[in-house]
Amino acid sequence: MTAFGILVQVTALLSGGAYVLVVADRLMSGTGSVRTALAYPVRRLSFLLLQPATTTERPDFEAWILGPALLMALAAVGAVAVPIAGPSAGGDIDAGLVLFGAAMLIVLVAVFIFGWGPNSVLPMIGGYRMAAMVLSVGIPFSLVVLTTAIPAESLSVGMIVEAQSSLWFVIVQPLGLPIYLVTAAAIAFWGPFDLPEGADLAGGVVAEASGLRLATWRFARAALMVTLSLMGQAVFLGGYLGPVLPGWLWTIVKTLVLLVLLALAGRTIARMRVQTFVWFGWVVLLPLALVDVFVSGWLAL
Amino acid sequence: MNPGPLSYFLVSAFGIGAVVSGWLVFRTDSMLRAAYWLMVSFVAVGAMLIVLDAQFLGLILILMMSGEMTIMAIFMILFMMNPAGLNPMTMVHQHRTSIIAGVGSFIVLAFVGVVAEFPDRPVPAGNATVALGEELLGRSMLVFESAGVALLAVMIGAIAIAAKQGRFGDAFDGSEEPSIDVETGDRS
Amino acid sequence: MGGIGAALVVFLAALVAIGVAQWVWAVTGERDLTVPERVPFAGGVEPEFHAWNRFHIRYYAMALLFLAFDMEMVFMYPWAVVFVKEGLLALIEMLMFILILIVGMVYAWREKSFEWA
Amino acid sequence: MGLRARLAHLAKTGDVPVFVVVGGGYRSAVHRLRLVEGISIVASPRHASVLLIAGALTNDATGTVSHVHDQMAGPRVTVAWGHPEPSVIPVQTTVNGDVTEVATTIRRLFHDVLSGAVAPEQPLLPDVDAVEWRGVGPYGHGGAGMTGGTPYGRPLALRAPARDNLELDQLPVTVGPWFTGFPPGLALRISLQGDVAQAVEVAPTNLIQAGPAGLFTRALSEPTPIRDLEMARARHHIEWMADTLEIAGVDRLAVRADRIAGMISPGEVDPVERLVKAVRRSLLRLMTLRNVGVLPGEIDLAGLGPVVRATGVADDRRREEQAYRDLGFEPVTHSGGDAWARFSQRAAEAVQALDLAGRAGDTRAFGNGEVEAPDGLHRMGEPDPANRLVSILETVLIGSEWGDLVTTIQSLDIDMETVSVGTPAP
Repeated sequence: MTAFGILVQVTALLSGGAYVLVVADRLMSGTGSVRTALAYPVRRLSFLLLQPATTTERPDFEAWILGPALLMALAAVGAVAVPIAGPSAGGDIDAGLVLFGAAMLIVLVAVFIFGWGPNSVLPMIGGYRMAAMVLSVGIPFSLVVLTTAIPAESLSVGMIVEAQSSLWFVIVQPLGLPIYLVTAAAIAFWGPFDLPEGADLAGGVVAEASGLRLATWRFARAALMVTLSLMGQAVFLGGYLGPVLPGWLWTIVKTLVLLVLLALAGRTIARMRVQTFVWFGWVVLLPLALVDVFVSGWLAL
Repeated sequence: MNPGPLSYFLVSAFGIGAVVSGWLVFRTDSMLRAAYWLMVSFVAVGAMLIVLDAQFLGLILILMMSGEMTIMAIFMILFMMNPAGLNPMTMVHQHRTSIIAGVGSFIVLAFVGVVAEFPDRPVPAGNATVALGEELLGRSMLVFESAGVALLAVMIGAIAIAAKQGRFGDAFDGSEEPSIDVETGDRS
Repeated sequence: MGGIGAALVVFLAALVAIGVAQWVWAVTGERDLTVPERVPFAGGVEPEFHAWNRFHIRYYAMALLFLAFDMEMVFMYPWAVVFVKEGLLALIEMLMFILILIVGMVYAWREKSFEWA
Repeated sequence: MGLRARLAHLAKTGDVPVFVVVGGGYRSAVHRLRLVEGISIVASPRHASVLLIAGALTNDATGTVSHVHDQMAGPRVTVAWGHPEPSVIPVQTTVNGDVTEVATTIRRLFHDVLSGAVAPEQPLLPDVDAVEWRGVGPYGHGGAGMTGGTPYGRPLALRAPARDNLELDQLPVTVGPWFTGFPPGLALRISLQGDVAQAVEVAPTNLIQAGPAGLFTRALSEPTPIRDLEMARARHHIEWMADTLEIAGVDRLAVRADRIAGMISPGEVDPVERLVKAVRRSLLRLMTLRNVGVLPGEIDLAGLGPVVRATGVADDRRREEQAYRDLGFEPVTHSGGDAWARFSQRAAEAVQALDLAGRAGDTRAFGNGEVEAPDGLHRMGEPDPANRLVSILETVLIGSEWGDLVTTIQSLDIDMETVSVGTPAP
């Protein structure tokens, strides 16, 4: 597949996934019917595109603009590492797992500069919270993703999917998917870990953002959630493998399952304190992820 | 495989990008920008490695540097006065010394680069990552394990020096000189 | 180049598209804003100082710990690929390595590096 | 139809982002507004298009409300709801009706401003240019060291010794009075070092004009039916729970609590008990509230209602009322004294209040100058408990991380209606 083809494919996938996520999130938030929820993303986007621009007194103009753009680019590049339809259809990057891991760690940079940009105290605290979060879960996140490479003997996501032809890794590595979902929610600052955008900071990193800036940021974050779900299903739920249906359809179905699961958790679990989170990341998630690595390794021998 | 014109173009472009962003590190007033220009420089070097068919090394460099440079940004903002460069300032000091050091190290590195005989051993057919892993578990095992001990020393050292409070209470209490007033034992 | 070339194209396309859209939006829209419209929001009172300051992070010890573990991740990637081939040797070697690092994590925990305030 | 018109057509039937400035007597009403479909109450004016001024404000509020008005991204429209003329800032429309009426008005104005029938409001405050300032010195350094001067119109943060004995910056920032994490009207000048409050000072505020005397105020002078008192208490506590859940990010349960608060009836404790079970499942205790906001022992909490009862002390004026004793009233208490204890305490009191209301019949209580209100003991001629709660903030918040600071303030349930601190700066 050409680079242009992959670009179109990723754009379609991320936009569609983002739409589903916004609708699901709106349904979970407690008010409103299904009909309004289905129209919500379009109406909301229309309003944000109409909203006049705002700024602050002395922002770091470039950093503030680069935040959403970088977040979007990282979400997109992470999605490229995942094969959608089958083993041969593009996306076979030898070190795809490393590419994905690097992109997800740089998310911290995007959020940090977006919080720093407006020169306002509430967004700035939000950015620093993101730093505390990613530095705490970055290692367990990388570890559980890496563990799936052990039985596959390759860092290519396509090979990891192929290695699941007899049994999905969600069963072989029972600790993997739960840890992955928790850390992925933190990296997408979603759900109980939306500390950088918390209500206790009046929106945190987005407290000063309006109009197109808010729209691109929200879209990029939703796309990031899609990318994380996409990788989650590829390395734990067997990706495009499945009976009857074509491969790409299996990918989409499994991605949506994880996406809706994350959306549900986001609105039903209370936001974690940042200090509790740092403790949780290092003292609970990191040892569990290491157990996952060694037990899975032992089983793979 | 033989490098095509695209590879030459990309390597040159990323190389120039790395140098320019490295130069920009010292041309900005903002600590945040300085740290992230350095990251851009490292990412460009990583991209060069990727173009040169060392995909894993290039990506792992980018992965490492993304985390490290944010920590660097955080620490630079923490310690530098006027971290956002709201007051104009210069990042360059001691011009004469730094010019001499810069030119000197450029000459030495260029000399090494031109004169040294680099081994002409292409990676054996197959995956470079696999070769790296075998090296790690074979000949370089001692190096690898010593790295573990070194990292442990780094962790304990960093925490012992930097942490404000530990299980024995406030670090500053312990580091204070004992009171002269021996009879009451009061520390003021 | 294959997949990785596509990754570069997608990265740059997304970066430029979103970046330029926002740049145009900001440059054209911000011109006419008055000074009070630009005041950062903190509940209705004008700030006395610039928000940018030497932000005193309390988790600096944890950040240093991350640096060490990030190094460890570099070794883990090639290790994972050859794990099955090398077998028990790989398991034991990495277990040793990780246990050494875990000592550091436990030390940090005991020294209360994961709490602040 | 142009692109702009097409977008406006799509947007005007969508959610209206409303920033609410809550004045005297309208806290409960705003809770009901949140339940209206198509109205989305936002936390930052940068996200809002409609500014709703609900309830009465004093003239001192003009400055801060104007600031919020100008910070709105727009297209701006201002609506007053139950806000007496003349309003603190110019408004498009004044509504005095119920929730449905104000929601309809907001929707109509949003519709009109997007389609161009109503011109968006212009900024209120004068456009005075900040002083452009460039540093002096060989490289343009600041005049007095690198941190001197007032670049772009403001000075840089202060230097202050940190607790870690590093001399780093201290950033004094005044947050509130319309910051949604704090009770409406409360403004704090917080000296932040990183995300930790190094010093806290309650900013002089007298912004909220008390609404008409509530049930508990009237009960000071005349015996009042226990049924009414306990229903009001239950509603107050459930709405407070909704606020807590909202700040903790569990919007789904916050909406549910608001819905329950609007339809409780005497004796029906079931919905509230189910809500509390759902809250337990949301892990609110483990995630957010446990060990947060423990008040120091030397603070006298007597008469502070649920706050003191959450420390295990059965301090309740209702025990001394014969009518309550006849109903077999015994105060519930919780131990721990942290934010979770206060949450469980209020939840248990809401259940107990509904139970009492169901059994009370027509009996009356109080009327002798002392009333146990939801926020503590009110005495005729004495300041409300809220005044004491505000005065302890300056000590209890020191050393809190930002999120804990907001949680602690929220857990104390401060109503700024009857509080006035100093005189606001001109």
